[in-house]
Amino acid sequence: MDLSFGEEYELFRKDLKAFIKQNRHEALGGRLKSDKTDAWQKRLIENGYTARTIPKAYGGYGATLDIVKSRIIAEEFAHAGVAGGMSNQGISMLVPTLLEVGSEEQRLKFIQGTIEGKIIWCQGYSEPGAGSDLASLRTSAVLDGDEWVVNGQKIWTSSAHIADWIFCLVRTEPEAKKHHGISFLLFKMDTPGIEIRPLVDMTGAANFNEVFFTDVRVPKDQIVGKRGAGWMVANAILGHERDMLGDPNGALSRLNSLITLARSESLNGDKLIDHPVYRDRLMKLQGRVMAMQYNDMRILSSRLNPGQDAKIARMIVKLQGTELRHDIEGLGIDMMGEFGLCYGDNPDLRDNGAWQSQYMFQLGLIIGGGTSQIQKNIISERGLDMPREPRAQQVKSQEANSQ
Amino acid sequence: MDLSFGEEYELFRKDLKAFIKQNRHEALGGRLKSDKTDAWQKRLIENGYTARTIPKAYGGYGATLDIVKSRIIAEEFAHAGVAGGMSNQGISMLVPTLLEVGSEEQRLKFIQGTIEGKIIWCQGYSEPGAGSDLASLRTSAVLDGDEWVVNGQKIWTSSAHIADWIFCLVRTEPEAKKHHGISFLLFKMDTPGIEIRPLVDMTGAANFNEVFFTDVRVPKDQIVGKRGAGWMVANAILGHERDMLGDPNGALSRLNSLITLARSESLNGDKLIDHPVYRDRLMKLQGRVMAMQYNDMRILSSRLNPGQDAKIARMIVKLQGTELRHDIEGLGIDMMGEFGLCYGDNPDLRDNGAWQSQYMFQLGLIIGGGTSQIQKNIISERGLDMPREPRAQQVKSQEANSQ
Amino acid sequence: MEFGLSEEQTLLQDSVQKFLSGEVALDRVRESTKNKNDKAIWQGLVDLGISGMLIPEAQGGVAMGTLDAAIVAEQLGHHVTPSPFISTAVIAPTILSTTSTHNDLLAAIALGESRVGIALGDSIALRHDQGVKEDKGLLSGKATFVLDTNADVFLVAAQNKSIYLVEKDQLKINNRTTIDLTRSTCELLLDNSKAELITSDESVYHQAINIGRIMLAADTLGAAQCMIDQAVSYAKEREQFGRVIASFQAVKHMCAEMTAGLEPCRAMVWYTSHAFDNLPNESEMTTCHCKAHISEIGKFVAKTSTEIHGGMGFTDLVGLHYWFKRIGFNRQLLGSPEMLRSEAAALQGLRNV
Amino acid sequence: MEFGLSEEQTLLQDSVQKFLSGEVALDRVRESTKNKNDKAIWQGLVDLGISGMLIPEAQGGVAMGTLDAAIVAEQLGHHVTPSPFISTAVIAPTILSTTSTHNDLLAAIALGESRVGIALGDSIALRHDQGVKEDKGLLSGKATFVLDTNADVFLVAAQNKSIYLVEKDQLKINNRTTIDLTRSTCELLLDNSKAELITSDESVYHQAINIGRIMLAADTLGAAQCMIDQAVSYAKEREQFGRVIASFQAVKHMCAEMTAGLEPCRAMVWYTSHAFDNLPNESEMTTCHCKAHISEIGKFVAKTSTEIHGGMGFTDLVGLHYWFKRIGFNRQLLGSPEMLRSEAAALQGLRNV
Repeated sequence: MDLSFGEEYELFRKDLKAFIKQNRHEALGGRLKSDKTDAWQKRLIENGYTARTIPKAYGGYGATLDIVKSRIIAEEFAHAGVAGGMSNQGISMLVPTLLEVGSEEQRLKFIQGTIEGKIIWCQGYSEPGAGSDLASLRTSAVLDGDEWVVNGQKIWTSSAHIADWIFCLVRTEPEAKKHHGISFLLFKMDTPGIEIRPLVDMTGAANFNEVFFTDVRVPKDQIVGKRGAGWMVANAILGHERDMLGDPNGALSRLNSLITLARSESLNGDKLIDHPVYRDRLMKLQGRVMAMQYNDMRILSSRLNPGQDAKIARMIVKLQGTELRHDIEGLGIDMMGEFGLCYGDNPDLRDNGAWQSQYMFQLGLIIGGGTSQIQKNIISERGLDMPREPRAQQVKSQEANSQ
Repeated sequence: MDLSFGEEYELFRKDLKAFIKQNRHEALGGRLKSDKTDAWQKRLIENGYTARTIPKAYGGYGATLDIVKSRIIAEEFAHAGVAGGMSNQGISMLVPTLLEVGSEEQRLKFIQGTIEGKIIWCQGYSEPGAGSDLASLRTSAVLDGDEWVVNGQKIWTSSAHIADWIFCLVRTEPEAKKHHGISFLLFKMDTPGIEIRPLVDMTGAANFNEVFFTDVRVPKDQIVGKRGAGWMVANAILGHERDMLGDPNGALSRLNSLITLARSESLNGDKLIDHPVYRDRLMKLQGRVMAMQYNDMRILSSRLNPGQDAKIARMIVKLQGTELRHDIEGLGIDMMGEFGLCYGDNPDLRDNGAWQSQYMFQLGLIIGGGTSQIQKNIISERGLDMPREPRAQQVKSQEANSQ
Repeated sequence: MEFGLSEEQTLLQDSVQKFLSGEVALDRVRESTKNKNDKAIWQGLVDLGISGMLIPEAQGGVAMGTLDAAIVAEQLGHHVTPSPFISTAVIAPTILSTTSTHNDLLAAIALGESRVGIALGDSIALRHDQGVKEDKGLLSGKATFVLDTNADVFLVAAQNKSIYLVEKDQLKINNRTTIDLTRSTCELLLDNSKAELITSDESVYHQAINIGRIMLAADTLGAAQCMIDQAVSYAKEREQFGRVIASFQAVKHMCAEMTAGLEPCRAMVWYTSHAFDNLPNESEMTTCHCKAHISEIGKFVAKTSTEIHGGMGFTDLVGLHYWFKRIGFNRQLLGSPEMLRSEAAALQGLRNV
Repeated sequence: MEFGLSEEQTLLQDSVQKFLSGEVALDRVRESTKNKNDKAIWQGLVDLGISGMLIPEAQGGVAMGTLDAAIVAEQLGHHVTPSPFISTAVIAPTILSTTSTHNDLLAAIALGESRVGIALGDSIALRHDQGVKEDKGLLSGKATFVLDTNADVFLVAAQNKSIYLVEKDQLKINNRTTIDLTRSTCELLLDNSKAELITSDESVYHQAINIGRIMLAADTLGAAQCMIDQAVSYAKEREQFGRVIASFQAVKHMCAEMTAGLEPCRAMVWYTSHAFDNLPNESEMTTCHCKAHISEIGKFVAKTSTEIHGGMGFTDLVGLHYWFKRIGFNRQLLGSPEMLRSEAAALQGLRNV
C-alpha cells in the first residue's frame, strides 16, 4: 500500500500548479467553440495538459500514457476551479476510436480539428426502439454508387444542434442478425436530409435531441473500421462511458455542497446540521461516498499495477455511483423542505436550482448508459458468472449483455 | 364508511367479555393436548367461541359464518390475555379441507377429535427438492392391494414429533405431469416406517422436523378428494396460510413492545425514545404498521360486502407484513446496541430474547409460505396481469404461480 | 361494518374521473401550466359541485365529508390537474365554517365566484425570514408557499396561529415558481395590511393544516397510482431484446414492489379521512403518519416508475415528470415526512414539546 | 502509487485462508462453539505467527501493519472462526506497545502463552449500570461485552479512559451468551480490585477502540463476502421450476446488489487500515464511516443471502446463520452504526460535543 505518487509526479504537479497560476486569467473552456476557447485549448495541448497522449502527427502532445499524470491534471484544474481541457463526445469518444480502428486518412482528417475544438461531434447511437437493446437499431445505410444513403432516426443525441459532424451507428447489412450488421459511419451535420428536434426533458431543458435522417448521402469512405463490424467499436466506447457516469469525484463535490447547505440553512432556529435525523442521513451518504472514492483509487491502482484485480470493483461503479448521486441530491431537497421545491426563476432558489435539476438529471443517468437493471445483469453474469436467461432467451440475452 | 359493528355485535362482545371474566381461571390453551386443555377447548366449543361454524354433527357449535364475530372473538381473547381456542394445523388447515372435499366417513372420523384437541396433525407438504416449486414433489404412494405404500421425505413439518396423524401430499400418478399426479393422503404417525428428525433452525430451536417414509402402508380409503386431484386442495390451503403470515395484529403488538422498550431503556443518560434518529425510525415503522392495519380492515370489509374489491390489498399482505415484522425486530436490536446481542441464558436479556429470535423467525417467514420473490411474481402476474416468463418457461412458471 | 367507498362515493369518483380524463387530459395540463391559467378547469369542477362539497347546504353547498373531498383530491392527483381545490374548496371552508360571519364568502366559493388563497404553512417549519405578525389589527411580514396565486382573497395565519382574511389589494403577491408547474404558489408581502380576524381558536388552525395534509396525501395516492398504471402499461407495450419488458422478472418485481407499497396507502387515506370527521382523538396523529408514509412510498414510486419508462420517462414526451414533480411537491408542503413523524411522536407523548 | 495488497500480504492471506479452511471448516466451528473452546484453533494461528503480528520484533513479534491484521480479521470473518485475535493479537499489543513496562506480557502474547481480555466498550454507549471507576488505584464496577472469556488477564478502561491491567483472580468473570456463539464475551465484576495503570493517555484509549473497529469491519467484510459466495454457489446448484435458481433475474439481481454494495467495502477497509498507520488526522473519522457503512451493507447481505438459500438458509443444516449472527454481532460491538455516524460528524466539527 503506497498512496504517494513519487518525486517525478510531485514535480509534475508543481509545474502544473505554476502553469495554472500564470495562465488562469486566460482560461476559457467548455464544450462549445469560439476563438477564445480555441486559444486556451491550444495552449493546454502545447503544454501537455490535454490531448496528452495523442500522437504529434495528429496534433496532440505525444506523451505516453500515464494514468497518474492524467489524474493529477484533472485534480489540479478541478481544485483551482479553472477550466481544463475541452471535454466533448468527439474528444473523449471518437478520437480514441479513430486511433484504434480508424484509417490513417481519417486520423489525419479529423483528430487535430477535434482536439483543438474546431470540429464538434455528436453521437448517433440510441433509437426510439433501441435503448437498452441497442443492437436492435434500425437506421439503415444502403450503398448507392459511391455513397451510403442513410434513413432513420436517432434519439438522445446531445449537442446535435451545435455539432459539425456525427458518428453514427447504422445498419448496413439488413440480412445479418442484430449486432452483426452494424457499421460505424461519420458524416457532416449539414448534409441535406438531416432534421434536428430538441428533446425537452424532465429538468425543463433540452439536454438532448432527436435527429431524423431522410436520404442522407454520405461518401463511402467515411465508414470507420470494417463494414458490418461497428458493434465492437461502439461497445468499447460504451464501457468507457459507463466509467464516467459513476465518477465518485462528482459525488464528493456534491456531498461537500450538501454539507455547506446543512451548515448555512436553518430550520426552526437551528442549523440543519444540528438536526440529528438529517445529520444521520448526511453521514450515511458520506460513508457511501468514501467507499466509492476508495474503490476508485483501487481501480486506478489496478491500471498502474496490472497484477491487481479490480474487475468487479469497476463493474459496479455506474450502478452505485448514479444511485448515490441521486440520493445526495434528494437529501438536499428534503433538508430544505418547501424551499427545496423552488425552481426556475424563483428568487429563493439555492445553488441555482442544482438540487432539483440534478435530482432529475441523475435519475436520467440511472437510466442512461445502460439502466440499473442492465448493470445488474452485467454484474451477475459477467462478474458472478451466473447463467443468462435460459433456452428460448439465450440468443437475445447474450445481446443484452454484450452492450 | 362505517367502522361500527352494530348492536348485535356489541351484545355478542359483551357476553364474551363476561364469559372470559368468569372462566379465565380455567383457561389453558396451546397446541398440545392434555386433560386440562381438552376441558377448556370443550367449554369454548360449547359456547361457540371456537369451532364456531363446524356443524354440530361433527362436534362443532354449528353457527353460520360471521367474520365479524370471529374477529371479536380473536380480539377479546387477545385483549384479555386469555388463551382462546386451540390453534394448530389440524384445526385451521385440515378441518376446512375435510368439510370441503372430505367424504362423510372422513368427516365423522376426524373432525370432532381434531377440534377437541384429541387428534394432533402435522402437515407433509414441502420436500428438500420442492420448496417454492412445490409441485415437483417426489414422495410417492403406490397402490399395493388395499394399501398405499408411501416412500419419500418431507421437510418443514412442524409438530411432527407430537402429531398423531399427518395430512400429506404424495405423488400417486408418476406418469402425470407435475401437479396433476398429486394426491392428499392421511395417515397415522405411528405407522411403521416413519422416522422423524428434528430440524434445528437459526434461532437455535427445532421449530420444524424432517420426516422420512420407508414403505409406510396406508389404507386405500385414507385419500381425501379424488386420486390425483390433491393439488387443488393443497393450493386453497396455501392461500389461507399466506393471509396468516402477514397478520398486521402481530406487527402492532410488536410495535407496542418496541415503544415500551424505547421508553424504558436508555442510552448515555437519555431514554432511547429521546434519541431523534431512533425515534424517526420508530415512527416510520408505526406509519407502516398503521397502513397495514387499515389495509386489513379493508380486506375484512370486502368479505362482509361482496361488492368491494380488495384483491390486490389481500395479495400484498404476506410480502409487506413479513418484511415489516422483520424490520420491527431489527430496530429493537439496533436500539439496544450491544445489549441487543444478548441471547439464550444471558441475564441481561430483554423480553425473553424475543428481539433476536423474532428477527430470525420473521426472516424465516419471509422465506416460508412462498418467498418474497414468489409473492412478487404473484402480485405482478395475477394482480397486474403482467406476462409470465415467455416461451420455454411458460409451462413451468404457470406452476410457479399456482401455488 | 363497511370500510370502503359507498355507492355515492364511487359515483362521485367516476364523475370527477370522467371529467378530468375528458377535459383535462395531458395536453390540457401542459397548456394550463404554460398559461398559468386553470380557470376553465376550475369552472368545470365548479359545475360538478366540487367547489361547494364541504360547504353547508344553507350556503349553497352540498355538505359532504372529508372522505368525499379526499376522493376528489385523489382524482386530481391522478390527472395532475391544476386547480385551487385544496385551498378554495377544502381549507377555506374548513376555516370559514367555524364562524357564522362569512356565509357570503362561503356562498361565493360554492358558486365558483371566489377563490381563497391559503397562507398557513409558515409556522410548521421556519426556515428563513418568513412569518406574519399582527399589530393593532394590521398584519406585516412575509408568507411563503401560499396556495393559489390567482386567489381574490387570502386566509393568512399569523405567528400566534390566529387566522385573518386579507383582501388581494392589501398585499403584494409575488409569483414563486416551484418544480411543480401544476400548482400555483406565491409569496405574500404584508406591510401594515388591513386584515379581518376570522378566528383566534388555535384548534381551527390545526384542523385546517390537518385537512390540507389529508388532501395532499390523497393527491399523492392518486398521482402514484397513475404512475404505476402508466409504468405497467408501458412495460406491456415496450419491447426490448425481442420481448415486452413486462416479461422481465426485474421489471415485474419493480411493479410488484410499487403496488405492494402503495395499495395499503389507499386504506390509509380512507381511514384518515374518516378519522377527521369522526375520531377527533386520533385524527391528527393518523394524518401525520398518513402523509409521511405516503410521501415515502410516493418518492419510491416516482423514481421506480420513471426508471421503467427508460429514456422516455426522462423526456417531456410522455409527460411523466408532471406526476414525478407533483409527488415531490406534496412531499414537502405543509410538513415534510421528517417533520410529520416528529409531530406524530409528540402527539402521542413520545417527544417532549 | 499502489492501492492494494502487496505480494507478502497476498501470501499472508493465502496462508491464513489455507489454515482456516483446512482446520477450521464449519464442523470445527460448530464443535468449538459447543465446547466453548477455541484453544486448538488459536494455537494453530499462533503457530502461523498471528499472535505476534503487531508486536515489535524485540518482543518476539513480527511488527506488521494494521492492513496485515485486517487481512487476518477478514479471513477469520470469512470462516466465522472463534479466536481471541481481536483482543489478544490486536487491541492488547496496540495498548501495551505504548509503554515499555510490559514487554514480558507482549512476549507472552507473541508466544501464545497469554490471552488478554479487552474491556473498553462501556464508555462508548452507557446503557445500564455498567462502567468501572478507579479509587486509590483500585477498580470497582461492572464491565460488559468484554472480549474473551478465556483470557488470563484483562485490560480494563475506567470511566476516565485510563487503561488498567487486571489479573483474572482480581475479578469475577460471568460468561454472557450472545447471539454469536463464535465469539466469547463476558461481564467482569470488580470490587476494589487490584489493578495496574497502563496508561492515562486518552489517545491510547481512542487508538485501541479505533483499531478494534477496523478489525470488526474487516471481519464483517470477510463474513459478508463468504455469504455472497455461498448464495451465488447455492443458486447455481439449486433447481426449482426446472432450472437453477441462479437463472432467475430476481435472484441474479439480488446477488448483483449485494456485490455492488460490498465490493467498495474492500477498498474501504484497506484505506482505513492504511490511514491508521499513516494518516492520523483522518484515521478516526474514516474508521467510524468504515465500520458504520460495512455494518449496513453487511446487514443487507446477511438477510439477502439467507433469502437466496430459501428454507435451507433458515436451518442449521448449512450453518449460514453463523455468518448471519457474526455480522449482527460486529454491527453492535464497539459502536453501532448510529453511534459511529454521530461520532464521525463530531470528528469533523459537524456536531457539537
